[in-house]
Amino acid sequence: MAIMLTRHHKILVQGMTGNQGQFHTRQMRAYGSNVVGGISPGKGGTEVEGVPVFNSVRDAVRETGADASIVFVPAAFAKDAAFEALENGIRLLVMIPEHVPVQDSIAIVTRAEDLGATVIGPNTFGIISPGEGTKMGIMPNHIYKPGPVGVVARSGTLSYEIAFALTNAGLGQTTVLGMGGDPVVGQTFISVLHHFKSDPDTRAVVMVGEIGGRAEEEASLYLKELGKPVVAYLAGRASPPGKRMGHAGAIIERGVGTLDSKEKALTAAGARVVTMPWEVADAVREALR
Amino acid sequence: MAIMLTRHHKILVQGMTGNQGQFHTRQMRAYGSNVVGGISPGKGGTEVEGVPVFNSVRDAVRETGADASIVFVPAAFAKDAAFEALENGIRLLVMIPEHVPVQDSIAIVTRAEDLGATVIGPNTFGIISPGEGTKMGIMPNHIYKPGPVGVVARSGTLSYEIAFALTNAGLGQTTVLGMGGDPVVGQTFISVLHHFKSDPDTRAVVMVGEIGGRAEEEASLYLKELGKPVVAYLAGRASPPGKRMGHAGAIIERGVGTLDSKEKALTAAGARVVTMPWEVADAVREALR
Amino acid sequence: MKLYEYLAKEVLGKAGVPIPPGRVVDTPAEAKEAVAAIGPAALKAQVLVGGRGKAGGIKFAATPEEAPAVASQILGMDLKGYTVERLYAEAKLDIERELYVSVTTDRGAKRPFVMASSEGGVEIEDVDDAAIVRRHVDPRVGVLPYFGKEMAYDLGLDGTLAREFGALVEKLYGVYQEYDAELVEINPLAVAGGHLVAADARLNVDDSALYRHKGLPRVDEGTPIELKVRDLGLAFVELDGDIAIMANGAGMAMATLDAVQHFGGRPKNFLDAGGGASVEPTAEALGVLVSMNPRVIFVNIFGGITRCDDVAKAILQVRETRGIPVPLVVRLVGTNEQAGVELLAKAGISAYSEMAVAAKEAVRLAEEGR
Amino acid sequence: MKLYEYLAKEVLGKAGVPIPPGRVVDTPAEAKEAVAAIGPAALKAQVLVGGRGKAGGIKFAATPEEAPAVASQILGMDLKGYTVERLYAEAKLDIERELYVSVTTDRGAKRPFVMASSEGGVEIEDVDDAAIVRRHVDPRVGVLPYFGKEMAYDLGLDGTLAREFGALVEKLYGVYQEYDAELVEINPLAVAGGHLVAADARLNVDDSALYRHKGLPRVDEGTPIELKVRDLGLAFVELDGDIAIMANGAGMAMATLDAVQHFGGRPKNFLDAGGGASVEPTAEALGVLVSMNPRVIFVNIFGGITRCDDVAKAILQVRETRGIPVPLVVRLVGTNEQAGVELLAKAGISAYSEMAVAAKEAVRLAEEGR
Repeated sequence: MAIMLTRHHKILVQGMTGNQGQFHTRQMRAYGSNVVGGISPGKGGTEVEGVPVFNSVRDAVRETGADASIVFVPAAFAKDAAFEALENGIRLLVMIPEHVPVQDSIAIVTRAEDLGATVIGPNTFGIISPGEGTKMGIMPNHIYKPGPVGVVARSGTLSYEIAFALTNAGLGQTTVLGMGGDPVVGQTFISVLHHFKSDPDTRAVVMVGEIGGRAEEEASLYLKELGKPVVAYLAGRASPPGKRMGHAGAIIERGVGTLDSKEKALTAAGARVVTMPWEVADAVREALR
Repeated sequence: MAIMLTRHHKILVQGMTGNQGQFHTRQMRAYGSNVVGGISPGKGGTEVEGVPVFNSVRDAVRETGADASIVFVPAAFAKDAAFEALENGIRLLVMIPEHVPVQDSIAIVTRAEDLGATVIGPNTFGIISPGEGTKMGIMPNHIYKPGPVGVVARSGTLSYEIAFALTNAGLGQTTVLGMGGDPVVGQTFISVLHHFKSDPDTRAVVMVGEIGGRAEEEASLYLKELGKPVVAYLAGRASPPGKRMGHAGAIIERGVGTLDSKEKALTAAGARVVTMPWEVADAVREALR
Repeated sequence: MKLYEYLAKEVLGKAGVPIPPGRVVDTPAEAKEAVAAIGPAALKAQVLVGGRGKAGGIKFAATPEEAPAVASQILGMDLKGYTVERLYAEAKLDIERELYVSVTTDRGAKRPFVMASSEGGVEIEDVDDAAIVRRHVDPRVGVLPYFGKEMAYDLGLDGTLAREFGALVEKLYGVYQEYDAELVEINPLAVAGGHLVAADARLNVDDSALYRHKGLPRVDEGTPIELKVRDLGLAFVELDGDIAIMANGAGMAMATLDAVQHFGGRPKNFLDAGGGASVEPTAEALGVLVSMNPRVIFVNIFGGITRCDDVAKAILQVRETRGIPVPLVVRLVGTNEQAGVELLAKAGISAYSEMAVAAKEAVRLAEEGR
Repeated sequence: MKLYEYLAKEVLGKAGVPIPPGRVVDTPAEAKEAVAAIGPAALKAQVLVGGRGKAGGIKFAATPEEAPAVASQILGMDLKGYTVERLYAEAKLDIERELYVSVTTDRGAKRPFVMASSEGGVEIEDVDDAAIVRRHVDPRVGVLPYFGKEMAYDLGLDGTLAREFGALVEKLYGVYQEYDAELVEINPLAVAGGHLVAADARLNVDDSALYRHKGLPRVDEGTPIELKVRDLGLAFVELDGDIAIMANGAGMAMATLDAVQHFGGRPKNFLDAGGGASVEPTAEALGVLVSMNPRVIFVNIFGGITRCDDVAKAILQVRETRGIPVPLVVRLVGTNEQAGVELLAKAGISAYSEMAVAAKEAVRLAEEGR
C-alpha cells in the first residue's frame, strides 16, 4: 500500500519535451510509473520515449483517461499549467518548478481545495510509492525499497540521504513525499500524516523538517491522533535568523520558525527528535520494535 | 405560503440611516416585516424607527440572529455591502441599488452561489409575500393581497400596475418578486419559477418580462416542468433595437432580446402571452378556472 | 459607453494586444503626415456604427501624396446618421486570414463569455454556427493562456497562432475586467505575416462603472435632445412619432409606448422619469417633452414610490412657467392619487385612471392634430 | 527583496495610502532644500534594518538651516553593519497615537493574513497579544472595506478612523497582490490630526515574482561575496566560522552546517550548489569558497540528480586552474559514486561515504589549522 499515489494512476507529464521533462519521463518509466502522455503545445501527435505527446491536457485526458500530472515547465508558466491540469480533471498534481511566485501558489492550492484535488509542491522532488512501483518526481530510483516506513520531507536531497539510510538499514518505505521548500505548498505535514494514518502498511513515520514557518509545530498537534511512532529530523540547527537558507521557506523571521520551537513541540507531542540525519534509521528501528 | 421570504426571516437594513433606508424601514415595518436591525457604520448604538442600528453586519447578526438583509447604499458601495452580508452569514439578500457595475454583480452572484445564498437584484424593487405579511423592498404596501398568484417581474412600476390589477380583480398573490432591470442579477425567471413550482399555494404564475437578453426564452424551457399555468406580459413591443430602454438590461443588441423571439418561445411552451398589461388579470382568472 | 476604434486600440495596445501602427487624423494635412510616417494606410472613419467599410467609411491611401484627397472624401461625410469628424490612419495589413474573438457577459449564465470564430470580418451574427467556438469563463478561475489555446485548437489553429491566441484571450479578458467592459471585440482578428493582429476593435464600457474609469475620455452617443435629457439623470430615447411620452419606471415607459402603438399611435420618445422622482426633475423632464413640439403629451403614472400629487404639481408648474401648448393626457393612479387628481381638476385637467383608456385618448388626439 | 522605506512609500502613495510629504535626500545640501520645501522634517536613514530610531538613524530638523548638520550626522554612519548612503526627509507628524497593520502570507493556512494592533511603533513581536487582531483573507473573496472596518472595531477604533482603516486595509491588500509582496507593513500607522497616515512602511517583494515587476528598482541586500555567489544563481549565506561548506540541496546544506557544528566546528557559509548542478557551476561555486580563505573546505554530496563524477570533475578543475590551498574534505555518495570516487582517488583525494565521519574530519582539520 501507499498514500496518494498508486500504480493505478495514469500520469501525464506537462513540459515533457524539455530537457528535464524528457529525462525524468525516462526515469519514471524505468521505475514503473504509468506515464500515459506528455503535453507540449504545438508538438501534439509526436512521441517522446515512446509516450504520445498532446497539445493540451484536455486532449490528453480525453485520449488517455489520465488522472494525475507532473509539471516541468518554467516557473512563470507554472500557474497556467496547474490550472490547465486542474480544470481538465487532473486530481493529483505534482509541481516540480522552483521559484513559483507565492501568489500563484496560493491561487493553485486554493483552486485545488475547491476541486478536491491534491497538489504536491511546488519546488518539490515529488512522491514515490516503492511498494506500488510508481513515482511522480525527480528522486533517484535506486535508493528506495518497499517497507513499513512513511517519509514526509520539506527538502529533497536531505530526504534522499535519509531514505537511503533507511533502505540500507533494511527499513523500506510505503511512500516518500516531498512537500516542497516554498513558503506556500499544497501539502502540510498534517495533511500528509493524515494519509499515513489511514494506510495500514505504514507503521512508522519519518518527518524531515527544517527551520522556517510553523509547519512542524502545527503537525505536533496531530501526532496523538496519528497513533503511530514518529521520528523527526529537523535541519537548520546551525542556521542564523533572518537569512534565507536556500529554500524560500527556510528562514527564521521575526522569531517564527526557530528549530528550538519545532523540536520542543514535536518532543512534547511524543515524537522522537534526532539531532543528526544519520541517527534516523536507528531511531526508526527502535520505534518499530 | 410564499417563496423565498417568509414571516420568520429576521431582516437587516444596510444603509438604514439614509433617506431611502429610513423611509423604507418605516414602510417595511408598517407592512409587518420583521426588521431587527440596521447597519450604518459609526452610528452603532443609536436607533432609527425604533430599530437598533449597528456598526457592522457582524455585530447585527451576532446580536439579532438576522438571516436576511436589504441593501440601500449607493451603487459604488453595493459590492462591499453585499459581501459584508454574505460573509457574515446572511442568506437572503435584496439589492435595491441601481447602476451597480456588472462586474460587481457577477462577483456578488458568484459568491452567493458558492455560499448557497439567495440574491435578489440589484436594481430590483424587492420581494413581497402578502400571505406572510412581510416584504423586503420598495414596493407600495397597499396594492397587494394574499392569494394564489405568483408574480415574477423584471420591472418595478410595471409589476405594480399588474399586481394592483390582479388585486382589484380579486386575485391575490403568494409572492411578488422583482428580478431587477440589470443585465446580471441574482435570479433568473427559471430560478424563481422553480420556487413557485414547490409552493403549493401558488396556482398560477405571472411573468412580467421585457426586451433584452434571453431570460424569457430560457424560462420557456422550464414551463413544462413547472406544471402550473403561466400568463406572460412582455414590455417593449414598440421599442427599437440598439437603444437602451431605461434598464441596463432592456436593449435589443445584435439580434438578441427581441420581443418576437420571447413571445414565440413562451407561447410554444404553453404560456398565455398577453399583448397589453390590462389583459393580465382576465387571463389569470381564466387560467385558474 | 462605446469607445471609438482608436480609443479601443489604445487600450488594447497598452494591454499588450498586437495592433498595427496607427494615428489619429483630423485634417487632410494630418493624413499626409500619417501616411508618410506609417506607410500605406487605411483611413478609417471614427464613428460608432458597424459596417463602415461597405458604407464608404474606410479607404486606402498608398502614398502621402494621395492621402489628403482620400481623407477629404471621408471627413465630413454622413455615415448612417453620424458625421465623420475624425479618421484613424492605420498601416495597411497584408491579411492572410480573418478571425473573430470577443469577450462579453452572458446574462443568463451570469458569467463572462468568450466567443471566437474561424471566420472574421463580418458581423458575428452572420457567421455559420459551426465556425464559432463559445466558452464561459468561471470568474473563480479567470482566463489563463491554456483557456484560449484550447479554443484555438477548436478553431483549427495550431503552433504559433494557437499560442498567440492563448495569450490574446488572456489579455482581452484582462481588459474586460480592468475596464468594466460590456464588450471587447476584435473583428477581424487578422493573421498577417504569420502572426495575430487586431485589425479592428470595439470596446464598450459599462456606464454604471464609468466612475472608476476617470482616465477614459467620455464618448457621448445620442441626439442632442437625448444628451440633454440624460444630463438630467433620466433615461431617454428619441423616436420618430408624434406622441411624447413620460412614465415612471423603465417597464412602465416601455409598456406605455406599447399601448400607444397598440391603438395605432406613434410614440415620439421613451422617457423614464424614475421610480421615485420628485417635483423638480419631473417638471424638467416634462419641459423637455414640451420643447420637442409633439402633437400630444401623454403622462402615465402608477404611483408607488412616486407620489401622484408631486406629479400633478410638476405638471402645473410647467404649465404656469412655460405653458403646454399641446393636448395633455394624464393617467394618474396610486400613492396620493386623490390629492393629485384634485390638484389637476382644480386647474381644469382631468386625469384618467385606466391606462388603456388614457392611451386610446392620446392616440385619438394625435390623429385629430394631424 | 526588501524595498527601502522611500520606495515602499512611493508604492503605497500611488495606491492611495495616506503618506506624509517627503523626499529623498542624498547630501546635506539636499536636506536643506527638502526641509525648506516640506517644513520641519524627520531625516531617516534608508537602510534595510529595523530599530533605526534607537540606533540614531532618525533625527529631526526643525529648520532648513539646521538640516545640513543633522543630515551630516546620519549620512555615512554605520547602522548595524550598513553604511547610510541616503536619507528620506519626511514632514514631521503631530502623532496622537500609533497603531500597526500588515499584510503577509500565512504559510500554514496558505492564505494572505492581515494583522493589526492598537499599539504601534515597536516590533510587533513585542506587542501584547491582547492588543493584536489577526485575520485571514479568503483569496476567493479578497479584501473589501468591511473587512478592515471589522478589524478596526475590534481594535477599538470608531467613526472616521474605522472607515479610514477599512479603506486602508483594502489598499494594502491591493499592494500585496499587485506587487507580489511577502510583507506590506505600516508601523507605526499614525493617527495625526484625527486621520490615519503611514509614518513608516516596509514592503518586501517575493524574489520569485520579480520578473513581473520590471518597474521596481532592484535592491540587493547582502555582503559583497553573497551578492557575487547569488549572481551565479546559487543560494549562499556568509557566516562567521572557518569551515567553508558546499552541499547539494538546501536541506542537505543546512544539515551539513548542523553536522559541522555538532562536532564543534564553525561553518563559514551556507552554499546550496543546487539539486542537479553540472560541472561548470559547481566549479564556480567551489572557486568562491577557495577565495574566502577558509581553514577547511567541506564538500558534502548525496548524488541524486547530481552526478558524483561531475562533482569530482569540478573539484579537479578548480584544483588545476586556481589551486585549493587548504585542506579539502569530500563526502561523495549516490549516482555515479564509483566513477567520482575513482576520479578523485587518481588525483590523490580520498572521498568519504559517511557524512558523520566526513564532518568530524573537517572539524578536526580546522582545529589543526587554528
